[in-house]
Amino acid sequence: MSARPDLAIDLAGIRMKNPVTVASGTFGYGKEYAHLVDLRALGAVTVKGIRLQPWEGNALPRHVEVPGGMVNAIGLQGPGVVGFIRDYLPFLRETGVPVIVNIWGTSQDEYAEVAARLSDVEGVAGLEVNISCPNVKEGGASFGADPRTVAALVAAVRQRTRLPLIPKLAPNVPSIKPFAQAAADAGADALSLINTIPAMVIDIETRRPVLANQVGGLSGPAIHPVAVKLVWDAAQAVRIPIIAMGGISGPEQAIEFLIAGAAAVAVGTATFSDPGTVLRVIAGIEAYLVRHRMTSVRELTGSVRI
Amino acid sequence: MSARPDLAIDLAGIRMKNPVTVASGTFGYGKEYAHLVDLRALGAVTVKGIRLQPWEGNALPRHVEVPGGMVNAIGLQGPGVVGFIRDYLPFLRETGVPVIVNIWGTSQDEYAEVAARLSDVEGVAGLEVNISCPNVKEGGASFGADPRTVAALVAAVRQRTRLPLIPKLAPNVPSIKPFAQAAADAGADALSLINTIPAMVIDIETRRPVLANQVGGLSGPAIHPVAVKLVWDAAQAVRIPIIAMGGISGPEQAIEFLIAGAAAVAVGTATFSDPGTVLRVIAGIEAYLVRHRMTSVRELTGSVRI
Amino acid sequence: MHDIVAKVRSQETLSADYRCLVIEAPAIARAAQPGQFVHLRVSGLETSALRRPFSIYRAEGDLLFLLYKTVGRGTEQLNRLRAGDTFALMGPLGNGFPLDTGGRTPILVAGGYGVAPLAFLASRIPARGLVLIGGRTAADILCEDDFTARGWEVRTATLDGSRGENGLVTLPLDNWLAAHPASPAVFFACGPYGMLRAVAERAASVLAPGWVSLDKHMVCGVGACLACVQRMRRPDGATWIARVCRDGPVFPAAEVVWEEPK
Amino acid sequence: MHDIVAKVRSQETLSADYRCLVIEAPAIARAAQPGQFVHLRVSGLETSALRRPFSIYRAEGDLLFLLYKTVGRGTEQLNRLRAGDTFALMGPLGNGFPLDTGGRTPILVAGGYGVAPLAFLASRIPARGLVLIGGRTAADILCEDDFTARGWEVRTATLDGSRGENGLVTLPLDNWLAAHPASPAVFFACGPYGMLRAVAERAASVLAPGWVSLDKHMVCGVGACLACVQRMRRPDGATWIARVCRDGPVFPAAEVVWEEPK
Ligand SMILES: Cc1cc2nc3c(=O)[nH]c(=O)nc-3n(C[C@H](O)[C@H](O)[C@H](O)COP(=O)(O)OP(=O)(O)OC[C@H]3O[C@@H](n4cnc5c(N)ncnc54)[C@H](O)[C@@H]3O)c2cc1C
Ligand SMILES: Cc1cc2nc3c(=O)[nH]c(=O)nc-3n(C[C@H](O)[C@H](O)[C@H](O)COP(=O)(O)OP(=O)(O)OC[C@H]3O[C@@H](n4cnc5c(N)ncnc54)[C@H](O)[C@@H]3O)c2cc1C
Ligand SMILES: Cc1cc2nc3c(=O)[nH]c(=O)nc-3n(C[C@H](O)[C@H](O)[C@H](O)COP(=O)(O)O)c2cc1C
Ligand SMILES: Cc1cc2nc3c(=O)[nH]c(=O)nc-3n(C[C@H](O)[C@H](O)[C@H](O)COP(=O)(O)O)c2cc1C
Ligand code: FES
Ligand code: FES
Repeated sequence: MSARPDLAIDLAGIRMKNPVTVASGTFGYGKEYAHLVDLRALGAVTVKGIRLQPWEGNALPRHVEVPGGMVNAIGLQGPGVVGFIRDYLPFLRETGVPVIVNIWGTSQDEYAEVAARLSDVEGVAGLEVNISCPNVKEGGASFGADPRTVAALVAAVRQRTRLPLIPKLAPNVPSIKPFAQAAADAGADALSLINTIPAMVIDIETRRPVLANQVGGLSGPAIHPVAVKLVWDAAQAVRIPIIAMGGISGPEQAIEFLIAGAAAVAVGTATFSDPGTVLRVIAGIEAYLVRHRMTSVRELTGSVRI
Repeated sequence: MSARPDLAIDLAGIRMKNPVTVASGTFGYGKEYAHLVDLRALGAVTVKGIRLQPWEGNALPRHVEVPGGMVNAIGLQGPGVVGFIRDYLPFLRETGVPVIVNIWGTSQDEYAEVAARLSDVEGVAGLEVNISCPNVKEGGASFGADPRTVAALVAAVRQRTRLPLIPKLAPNVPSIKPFAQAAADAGADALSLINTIPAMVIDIETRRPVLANQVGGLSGPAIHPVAVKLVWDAAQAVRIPIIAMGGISGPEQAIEFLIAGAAAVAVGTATFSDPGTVLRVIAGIEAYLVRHRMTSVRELTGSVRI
Repeated sequence: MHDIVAKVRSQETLSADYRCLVIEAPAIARAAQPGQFVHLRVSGLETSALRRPFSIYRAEGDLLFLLYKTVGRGTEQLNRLRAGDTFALMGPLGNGFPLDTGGRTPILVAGGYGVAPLAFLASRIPARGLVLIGGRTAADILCEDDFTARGWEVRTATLDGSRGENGLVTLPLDNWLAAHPASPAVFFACGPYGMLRAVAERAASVLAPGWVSLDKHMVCGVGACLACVQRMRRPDGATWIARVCRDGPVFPAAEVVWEEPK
Repeated sequence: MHDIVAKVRSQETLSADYRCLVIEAPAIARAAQPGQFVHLRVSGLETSALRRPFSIYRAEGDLLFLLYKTVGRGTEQLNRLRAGDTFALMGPLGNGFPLDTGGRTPILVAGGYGVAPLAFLASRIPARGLVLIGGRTAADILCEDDFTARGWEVRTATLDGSRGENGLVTLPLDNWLAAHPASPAVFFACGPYGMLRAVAERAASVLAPGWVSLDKHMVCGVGACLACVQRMRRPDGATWIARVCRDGPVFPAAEVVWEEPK
């Protein structure tokens, strides 16, 4: 009998016992799912987006179901950096699981300030910088739409933190490469992709947009093939590791991301219909490695045969 | 009893008896489906992409099914402009249905030349200019990725034809507005959107891309909410009419596009599983107008309530 | 809280669009409190489909009873379930109603399927009182026997007058309030937003406590996604944004910051 | 050609993964020619799912018989069909085999489910001849009785030797060819690409005509999408790109430009 394959990775300094985390905004602050999912089994917990001050998010409805997924416009509701550190971080710190905090702001300064504050406390393993949220009027996607603003933002945040910095890129670009390169050159330690794809649903009876925010972001199985393409493209453009997400509903899609070039993956929308997805993904990756006689998950990353 | 609502539209000079056509590449040259769908019932027939010379397209596999749709990389196989005019146009001309020809090339000159050739023959009602095909190495999407190249290409083609010119835009852009405006300013008479979204599928057992072309384009219900958002955005940016497509599988999605601002719609991937879709869409739009006491489909266009 | 695979025991039609689904779900049934809900994934839907929340209508031994109205894709799938079919079920979720009425007369106000958690409440609460059930037509008036069999007084109202009084359920409510000006009451309500708001106003006007169970479309059901929020005002005046699934669905009526109807 | 709603009459298991589905589809059944196929949409799949092509295995009166192997999502759905279920069915599609053998001995070569159109052919062709059926194991050898009952000689081969000769189906083929050097033959083959290619080589080497039915994954089934192409060479040397669904699926073996195995 052979030894169990090694699932551990070092993602830009974040030591993950396996390459599987959860997608920001789909797992709350960890606590909400803790009675269903043993957080210590995860490679990391990535929490909902945090800005400097508490933020109320958008009016309801904030979501609508569509074929192959959902469109959401939560609008980054959150407790702010102080509220997060006070109300949510202690619980996560106790579990010992690496915590990646998703951050945003409406100015470069705000992003940098949030990063700095989170760098001063214990228990934050890395920062995922959300420059691609389609659901807030200012901030988010407005920074991610041009490689130059991406570079400027990443550089500004870089100056205020030593934590691993993981810009989260938008999928709706002609080519992801200049964005990935700009982020890497500006000091990013890893990349996250993809965020939701901008989308809209109109109720044909009332002729009104279903979402109060009018537009939202598409997530779920529908976007998986789009995400694989972007991860593959990005992996060819940069050497820093990639956390891939978009439509994972089981181990198969996660493995596809790893093969395409991702070092880690995140389970998002699937958790809503099956909270056990993230555990199934971890077990499934291990079983795959055994079946394919690989000793480490790192062999899988970028192993696509062209 | 009230009169039947008026479904007819004049789309930049193309007189369509109803606002429903088929998406390029999903209906061959009309003939292939003629025994299942009475072509004269359609507002227009939009044919598969044509370049100057015959073109072989990509190796197989050229498609793969995914949740909510399919990914294809046909690679624009076609008979060339001479072959099209000789082998396919006469049949279409005989039906009397307006024919929109989808054109492409690997240079501005080629696009312009194809447009010129098609302007010399009878039976072509309009030209859909494909600047967004993700499945060919040169041409297609490489022209559509920057508003400046869009403008230059449209202007070059404009000089060689008086036919209604309908650039077909790519969905994978941070904002569709500059692209729509560039095309309109350069002389486009209408816009088509969206083309497929770049995508990739990897077989996790062989670790090879499933498609011979490695990457392809996602179509089908999965992309509909993304298309609605882009149509809505474009309709706010330009005054020229829009032909909307992407994930229509019945009247509901077509009506949603019209409400969002489209003047016409095209049924694509759905024809493969149900060739009668396009007829269902026409009937469903009419029934909707009756139910909502509208006298013309033109009332529906852009009627979204914000 | 459990996420289990539940098995259908039986299913029956109650009236036009309403059905009662009986499922084997021991762990959930035994833990269930009135006002709590379950979040279920119907296997017939594609794996990508979101779950749907339903109040617990009854819990007896290993069996859990749901009462639902068919309104869309998910509930249509529920219709097709037969004995022996299985599906994923999460619960019990949310906080539930308080069971101690503190000597006040409990007044239960139900609209449509909102009667489900109130019938469960009536079976677990020691006190007895009044139940007001409203609906569009007679077919929307359900569970009358559940209450009368347990000694509750029931009054009904329908918009078309086909059952009980002709009007909103607030009509019999106002009548009762007028007839019992000095009676200390406590309100429990579940139904459409507008109805809950009206009950909250009545409770405030007679200075009585009230509990409303809010119905917001949900995604995660556990407080993680923030799809189901409702603005609240604490007694000290501070406002906060509650998650109906986790912080509710039952809230003190006086603390809800009611939204204007659109 | 028709696009109809067909009704399942019955379904039975033939061996391990192979089943025979009998459907009521009068218009298609009456028009069907051996080698043609139908394109079906299983209702259990979401509406977005692509159709799946299946050869016509038999056509009797209003009934159409399909023989299929369960290999994936679509065929798994087929498994669940019961008598009375309905689904969308398009056909008959494609060109079919020529029925006139011109006095030559017909040699039918089948691999796995490729036996289906050849069994139909054997029932409609006036001549009699030899049938060679190959498969991985005995469970892949189907329809032997269909042929022997009609006076055809059957030889089989399996890779594991569990039925007939031990090896590829080309083994009995080569044996027969060696034993009948002067017999004018015509080949009809349906099965995996490599097998068809091998049969085409044999046909060429004995200067005999041959017909192969190609199996390419399809989307539209009517020649519109260009998903199912195969390069061909005309007798005059010109190459062209055929659509297997519309220009085939049956092609002259000598005109196929065989692709190299990957
Ligand atoms: C705590 C709780 C308890 C409940 N208990 C019961 C119960 O006991 N019995 C019962 O019958 N029902 C109950 N419901 C309601 C029930 O969950 C819904 O009726 C059900 O989810 C509908 O699913 P569907 O797929 O059939 O309908 P859908 O097709 O999903 O939708 C039905 C209607 O809701 C609208 N809608 C859909 N999504 C949204 C959204 N995001 N925002 C706003 N509107 C939307 C649709 O447009 C449509 O009009 C409860 C809801 C909650 C929150
Ligand atoms: C003309 C014709 C006649 C046929 N007749 C019969 C018949 O009589 N009986 C019978 O059993 N089968 C027949 N087939 C094959 C049958 O169509 C397939 O087995 C069926 O479509 C499989 O569907 P599925 O959903 O079960 O499998 P899927 O899950 O779709 O796929 C099964 C296998 O095919 C691979 N695959 C899927 N899509 C592609 C693609 N685009 N390119 C390459 N590989 C792909 C998958 O990776 C998998 O290995 C015929 C095919 C053709 C073209
Ligand atoms: C309800 C919801 C909330 C989300 N909130 C955030 C967020 O706060 N920050 C962020 O960067 N991404 C957010 N996302 C995007 C996800 O993290 C993820 O990138 C996206 O959903 C794609 O993955 P999936 O298809 O697996 O869900 C959210 C997605 C959903 C569905
Ligand atoms: C098989 C296939 C072939 C296509 N060929 C073309 C083409 O030649 N030219 C073009 O502009 N678009 C082509 N498209 C894109 C469609 O016209 C349409 O824009 C896209 O599929 C979205 O619509 P749908 O989701 O309804 O299919 C093709 C799409 C498919 C699926
Ligand atoms: S449904 Fe997710 S927070 Fe309530
Ligand atoms: S399947 Fe569409 S051309 Fe053959």
